[in-house]
Amino acid sequence: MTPPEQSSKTVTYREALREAHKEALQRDDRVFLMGEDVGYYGGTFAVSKGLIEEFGEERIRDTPLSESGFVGAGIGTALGGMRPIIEVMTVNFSMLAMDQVLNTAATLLHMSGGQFNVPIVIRMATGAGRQLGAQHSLSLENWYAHIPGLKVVTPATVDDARGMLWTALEDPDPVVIVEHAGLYNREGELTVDGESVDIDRARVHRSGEDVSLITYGINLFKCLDAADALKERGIDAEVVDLRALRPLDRETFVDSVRKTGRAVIVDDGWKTGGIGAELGMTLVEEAFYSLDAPIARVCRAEVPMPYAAHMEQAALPQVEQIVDSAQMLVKPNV
Amino acid sequence: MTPPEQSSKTVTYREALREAHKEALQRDDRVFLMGEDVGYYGGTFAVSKGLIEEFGEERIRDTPLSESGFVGAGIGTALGGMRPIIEVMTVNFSMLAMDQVLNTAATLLHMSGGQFNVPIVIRMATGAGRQLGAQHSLSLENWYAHIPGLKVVTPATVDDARGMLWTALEDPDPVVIVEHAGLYNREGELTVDGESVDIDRARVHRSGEDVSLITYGINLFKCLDAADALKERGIDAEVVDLRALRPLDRETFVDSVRKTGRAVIVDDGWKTGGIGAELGMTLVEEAFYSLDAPIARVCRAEVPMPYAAHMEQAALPQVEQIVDSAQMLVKPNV
Amino acid sequence: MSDKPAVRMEKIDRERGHHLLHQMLRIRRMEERCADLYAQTKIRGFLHLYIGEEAVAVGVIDALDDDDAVLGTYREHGHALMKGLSAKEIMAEMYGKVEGCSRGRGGSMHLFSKERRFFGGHAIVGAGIPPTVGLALADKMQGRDRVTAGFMGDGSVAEGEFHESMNLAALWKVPALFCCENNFYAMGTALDRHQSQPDLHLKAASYGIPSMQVDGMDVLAVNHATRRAVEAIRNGEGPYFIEFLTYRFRAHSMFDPELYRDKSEVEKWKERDPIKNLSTYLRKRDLLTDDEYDELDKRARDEIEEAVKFAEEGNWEPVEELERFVYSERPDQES
Amino acid sequence: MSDKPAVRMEKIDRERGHHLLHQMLRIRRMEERCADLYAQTKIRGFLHLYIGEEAVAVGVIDALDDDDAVLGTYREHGHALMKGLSAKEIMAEMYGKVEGCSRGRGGSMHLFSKERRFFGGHAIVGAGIPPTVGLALADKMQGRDRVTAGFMGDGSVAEGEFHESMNLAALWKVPALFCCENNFYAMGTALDRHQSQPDLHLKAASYGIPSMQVDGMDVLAVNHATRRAVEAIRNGEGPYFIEFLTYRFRAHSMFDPELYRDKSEVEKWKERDPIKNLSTYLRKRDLLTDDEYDELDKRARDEIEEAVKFAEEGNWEPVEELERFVYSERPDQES
Ligand SMILES: Cc1ncc(C[n+]2csc(CCOP(=O)(O)OP(=O)(O)O)c2C)c(N)n1
Ligand SMILES: Cc1ncc(C[n+]2csc(CCOP(=O)(O)OP(=O)(O)O)c2C)c(N)n1
Ligand SMILES: [Mg+2]
Ligand SMILES: [Mg+2]
Repeated sequence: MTPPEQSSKTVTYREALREAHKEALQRDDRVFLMGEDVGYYGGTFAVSKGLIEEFGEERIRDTPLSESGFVGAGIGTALGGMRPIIEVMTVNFSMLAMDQVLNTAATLLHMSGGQFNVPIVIRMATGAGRQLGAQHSLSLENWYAHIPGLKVVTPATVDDARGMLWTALEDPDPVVIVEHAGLYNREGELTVDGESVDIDRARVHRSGEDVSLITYGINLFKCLDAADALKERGIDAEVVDLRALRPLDRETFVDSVRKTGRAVIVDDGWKTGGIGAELGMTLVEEAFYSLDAPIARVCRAEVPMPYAAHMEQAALPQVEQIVDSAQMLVKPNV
Repeated sequence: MTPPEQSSKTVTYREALREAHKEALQRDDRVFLMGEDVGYYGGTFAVSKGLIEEFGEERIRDTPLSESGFVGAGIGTALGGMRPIIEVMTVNFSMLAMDQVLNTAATLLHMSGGQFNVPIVIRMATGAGRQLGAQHSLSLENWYAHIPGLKVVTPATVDDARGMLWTALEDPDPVVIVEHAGLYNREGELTVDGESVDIDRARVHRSGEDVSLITYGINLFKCLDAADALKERGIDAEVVDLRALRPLDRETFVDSVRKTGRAVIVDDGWKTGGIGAELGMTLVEEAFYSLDAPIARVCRAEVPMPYAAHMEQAALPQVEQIVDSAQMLVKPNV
Repeated sequence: MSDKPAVRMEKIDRERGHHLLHQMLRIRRMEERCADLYAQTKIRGFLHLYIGEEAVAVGVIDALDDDDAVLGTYREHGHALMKGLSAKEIMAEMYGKVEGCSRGRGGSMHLFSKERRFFGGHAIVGAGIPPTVGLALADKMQGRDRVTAGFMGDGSVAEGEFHESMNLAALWKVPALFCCENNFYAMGTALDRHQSQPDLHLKAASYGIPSMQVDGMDVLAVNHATRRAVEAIRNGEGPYFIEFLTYRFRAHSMFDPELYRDKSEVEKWKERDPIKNLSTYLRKRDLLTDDEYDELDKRARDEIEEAVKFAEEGNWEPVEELERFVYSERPDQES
Repeated sequence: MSDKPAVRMEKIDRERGHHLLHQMLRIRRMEERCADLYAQTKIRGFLHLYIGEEAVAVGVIDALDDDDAVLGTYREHGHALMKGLSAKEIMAEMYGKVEGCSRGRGGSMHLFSKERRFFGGHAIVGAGIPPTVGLALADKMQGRDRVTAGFMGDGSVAEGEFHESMNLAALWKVPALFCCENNFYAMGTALDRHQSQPDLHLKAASYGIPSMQVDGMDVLAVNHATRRAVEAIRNGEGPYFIEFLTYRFRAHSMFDPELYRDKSEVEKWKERDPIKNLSTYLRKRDLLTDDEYDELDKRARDEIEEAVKFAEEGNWEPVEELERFVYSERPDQES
C-alpha cells in the first residue's frame, strides 16, 4: 500500500486516472480492469500503461472485440463479488453494449426487488475535437444520464479524475465514468489525496453575479475562458461544473440561476433531446420566477461529425458562442 | 392493385398497419418486410398476419434473433436499391441494433459527402402498460429522436398508422416508425385513402384557449380525456399531437403555447433527459415572453417498470396527473 | 428429430427415481395451474410455459450443488423451482404480490433469489449469457469451486452475445455450464430457418468448448450428462456446453396462435413426454406403482394449491415503494 | 505462422505480373506518403496504414468486376485505390478537402465512392459485415449477377455482428465474399489472446459457409483463391469466406507505440513482403527487369505526388455546408 499523496502536484488527467487505478488495484483485491487493449497495448488512451506489468494478466484483462460480451461478463463478475472496472474505449463503441447496461446493470436491483445490486464501474471516453470523423466523435453521455439505476459522472479536473474512480468503486450500484478524450493530456494541480471525492454536488468553479454558465466535462474550460472574456466586457459570469449527470445536483445550478437570473447551458452533445434541455427545463420548473431572460443553449451542431478541422470546429461549442449567448442574455441590445 | 379506399371506415390500428403493408408491397416491388417472426408466426403483434401467404417467404422474411445483423442487412439492402421495412419487434430489443442505426444508417449520407442515402424504414413497438416488466416496457423513442439523419414518427391515430408507412417508404432517408403497443387493438375511423400522409406537421386535435397539452403516441388519448375532464372544470385545453419527434414541428406547438400561455407536456418516457425536456426548452427559447406560468411535465416515473399492475400504473402518466398539472398552471390557487 | 443420448443412463434406485419424477411433476402442475390462472387474469403480462421441457431443468439442476449459480431465460419457472425457490414465492411473484420472490416487480419472466443463487429471469434473448460468463469468472478469480449454469434457447444461439460469450468463456476457461434448450423453435421460427447449422452443440465446439447433444426428454440422460460436464468443470477443464433436444408442448406464450407448426408434430413429441418417459422406465423396473405415482402427483398438486392460496392471500407492494431499489439502500450492500 | 497457399498459383505473363506489382506499389507509395504527411500534420485524425498487406486488396479486388461492390474497414486506403478511386480524390479526402471522395467529411477511415461502388470506410469494428450481407441480398432479390466483397480484420471475428452475419449469409445464400485480413493482431491484442479458435476460416465453416485459408503475402495466391470463390458465388452457391494470413508492418495507427510485439517478429514478416515476393517471382522467371521495376515504381510515386499536389491545392468545404446531407436534398434520390 502506498501512503496517500500529501501535497499538491501538477499531473495530467491521464496520470491522475492511472494513479487512481493503481491505488484501487492495490487497495482492494476484488478490483480488476478489463477491456480492449487495456493490457499489453497499455490502453487506447494510455491510461493503463504499465499496469499489466505490475498487476498481471488476470487483473489487467485484455478482451477480444466484444463490447456486449465483456460488459455483460463484467456485470456477472460484479454479481459474483468482484469490483470490475470495465473500459469500453469510447462511448461510440459502447452502443454495442447498451442493452447490457440498460436492461441488466441498471435494472437488476429494482427488478429483483432489491436483491441484486451490480457494483460495476464502466469507463469510456467521449467527445470530438480530434478529427476522428462521425463514428468516433459522439458525445452520448446524455443517454446514460437518462437511465434510472445508473450513476453517471463526468470528471473534468484532475482532482475528479483522481478521486471519482474510487468513489465509483465504493458505490454498490453501476457507475459510468465519462472521460472526454480531449482531457487526457490536460495538466492540472492535483489536490486530492487519493481518497474518494463526493459525486453528489456540482461545483461552482467561479462565482459571478450576472449569468450562470452551466456545463460539465471539457466544456468547463471553455466556460472558464468565456467567463474571462465576459469579464472584459463587464459581465460577471458564474461557472458551474455539474460533475455528475445522474443523479443531477439540481440544487446547485438552480441556486446559481436564482442568484444570476440568467443561464447559458453548454452541452457537448447534439441539441435536440440533449442533457442541456433537461438543465433548462429544470430551471423552468424550479426557478421560473427568477428568470430574467430566456435560457440559452450552446450545443454541438446536429450533424454527424465531419473530419475536416474547420468543419469539426464549426460543429462544436466554442468560447465565442458562449460569450455571445451570455452577452445576449445580459445586454441584449449591445 | 387494390383501388384506393374511398369512404371512411372503422378499423383497428393493427388493421390499418396491415393494410398499409399490403398496399406498399403491392405497389412497389422493391418493398419487403423483414424481422423476427413477421412471417409464419404472423408478427408478434399480428400486424403481418397473412402476408407471408400472399407475398411469400422472400418478401416477408423471417429472421433469426439477430437484431444488429438484420438491421444492418436491411441497411445493405437499402443501399442496394431495395425498400426494406425492418420490424424490430420492440424498442427494448432495438438497443442491440443501436449501433447500426446510429453509426451507419443515420450517418452514411453526411459522412459520404452526400453520396449514400439509406432508404430504410424501421418499425418498432414501444411503451408499457401490459405488465411486461422492466425489460419489455421501455419508451426510448426520445433516443432515436436525438439522432441527426433519422426521422422518427409516432403514429397515434389509425389514419397515421395507415398513411405514415408509405410516407416513410417514399423518404430517401432512414425513418423509424414507433408504434405504441397499447394502440394495436384500438379502433378508429380511417379517413385517409391509402396515400401517404404528411409528417412535417404536428396536429392540433382539439383547440382550446387556456392551456396546451402537448404529446405524441398513446398519450394523445389520455390528453383528450384530460381535456374533457378539464372542460368540466371550466378549463379549455388545446391538445397537440406531435406525430413526429424528428424533425420536430416546433412551430405548431410553440404557436399553441403563444396562444394559451401555458403548457403541460406529456411524455411516455422517463423524465430526466426525455423528449419532454426538449419540448419545454423549445418553449423557453421561442415563446419565453408568452409564458404565463412555468411549464409542467407529466412523465413516466424514473424506475425500471415493475410488473404488478398497480405499480405499473403508478409509474405511467395518468389522466388525473395531466388534469391536475393543467389546473395548477391555470388556477394555481384553486 | 432427437438423437439417442450421448451418454448411458445410470442405474437408479426407487428413491432417486421418485425424486426426479416428483420434481418434474411439481413443475408440470405449477405450469398447468399458471395457464388456468392466466385465463382467470390472475397472472398477467407474458407467460411462457415449460410444459414438455421439465426433464432439462430437473436433470441439470439436480446435478448441481446448492452453492452453484443458475441463470434462466423468461421460460424459467421450472428452473427457479428446482433451484429451491418455493412454489409459494414463485406463485406470489406471478400474482404480482410483495411476497413474491421479486416483490411482485418481476412477474413470470423475472424470478430471482439471492439466497438460492438464482440470478433470474432474463427476458432479452441472449442477454443472460455474458453475465453467466462473468459469474463463472468471478468464481475462478476468487478461487471458489463453484459452477455457474446458464440456460438459453435455440433462438439465442443466433444472437451475437452467444458468440461473444462462447469466445470469452473458452479463452478464459471459466467454470460455466451452458445449457441450451433446443426446442426446435424460436417463437414461430423453426430451427432450420434460423440457424444455418442446426446442430447447436457444434456451435460451441467451434470455440473449442467441449460439448454434447443430449436427449432432453429423458431426465436420466440429462442428469447423467450434466454430472459428467460438471465433473469436468470442477476439474478445472473450463466451460462445457450441452444441447438438450426438447420440445414445448404449449404455445410460445399465451398470445401465440401457433400458426407455424402442425398439431401432429406436437402430438408426436408428446409421446416422448418426459414424465411419461420416466414413469414408464420406473414401472418397467418395478420402481414405481400407480399408487406411488398418484401420491407423488398429489403432493405436487397440493404444494401448488397451497402456493396459489399463498399468492391469493398475499399483499400488494405499497405504491410508495415504487422508487425503492432504483439504487441500493445501504452503501455497503454486497452480493 | 502462415500456411502455404491452399490453391496453386496460375502461370502469369509479363503484363499481368507488372499490373499486379504496379497496384501494390501504388498502395505502398501512397501509404508511405501518408505517413510523412501525418508527421507534417497535413493528415490528421486516425491513420491506419496498409503497408505489408497490399497483396490482399490487390489480389481480391483484381478478381472482381467493376460492378461488384466492396466494403472496407478503417484500414481501407488500398481497397479504395484498387476499386478505382483516384489517388487524387483519396489524398484530398485525407487532407479534408472538398475535392476528396467524401467531400473531406470522412477522412482516412471513411472513403466512399458511389460511382465505383465502394461503400466505405467503416470505423466501428464489425459493423460493415451486416450491410455486406444486405448488399448481396439486394442483388439476389433483384436477380442481378453481382458480388459484394466485404473486408474485415481478425479482431472483428470476435464481434457478435460477425456471427449474426455469417448465419444470415448462410441461411439466405447471398452472393457475398467475406475477406478476412488476419494480420494476427487486433490493435495490440494477439490473435490467440482474442480468439479461442485462431484458425478463423473454421469460424465461417461452422456456419456451413465454404471457406479457405490463403497466404495473404502472395498476391498470386490471393488472386487465384478469390477467382475460385467468385466463380462459386456467381454460380449461385452462396457466400464464400477467405481468411488471408497477412501482417501489418507498421503500427496499428499513428498513436501506437507497439509495446505488444517484438521487432524481430516484424522483421521476420518483412522477409515475406508481398512486393518483394512478387518481384522475386517475376525476376526468377525473367518477367521483370530492374529497369522495369524502377519504371513501375516511378509511375506509382509520380501518381502519388500528383495526388498530393492535387490535395494541397484543394479547397475547404464552405462552413455553411455543415448541415448539408444530414438529409437527402432531393426526395427522389436513389442509389
Ligand atoms: C433480443 C430479443 N429479441 C426478441 C425477443 C422476443 N422474443 C422473446 S422469446 C423469443 C424466441 C426465443 O426463442 P428461444 O431462444 O428458442 O427460446 P424458447 O422460447 O424456445 O424457449 C423472441 C423472438 C426478445 N425477448 N429479445
Ligand atoms: C466496435 C469497436 N470497438 C473498438 C474499436 C477500436 N478499435 C479500432 S481498430 C481495433 C482493432 C481491430 O483489429 P482487426 O479487426 O484485427 O483489424 P486490423 O486493425 O488488424 O486491420 C480496435 C479495437 C472500434 N473501432 N470499434
Ligand atoms: Mg426455442
Ligand atoms: Mg488485425
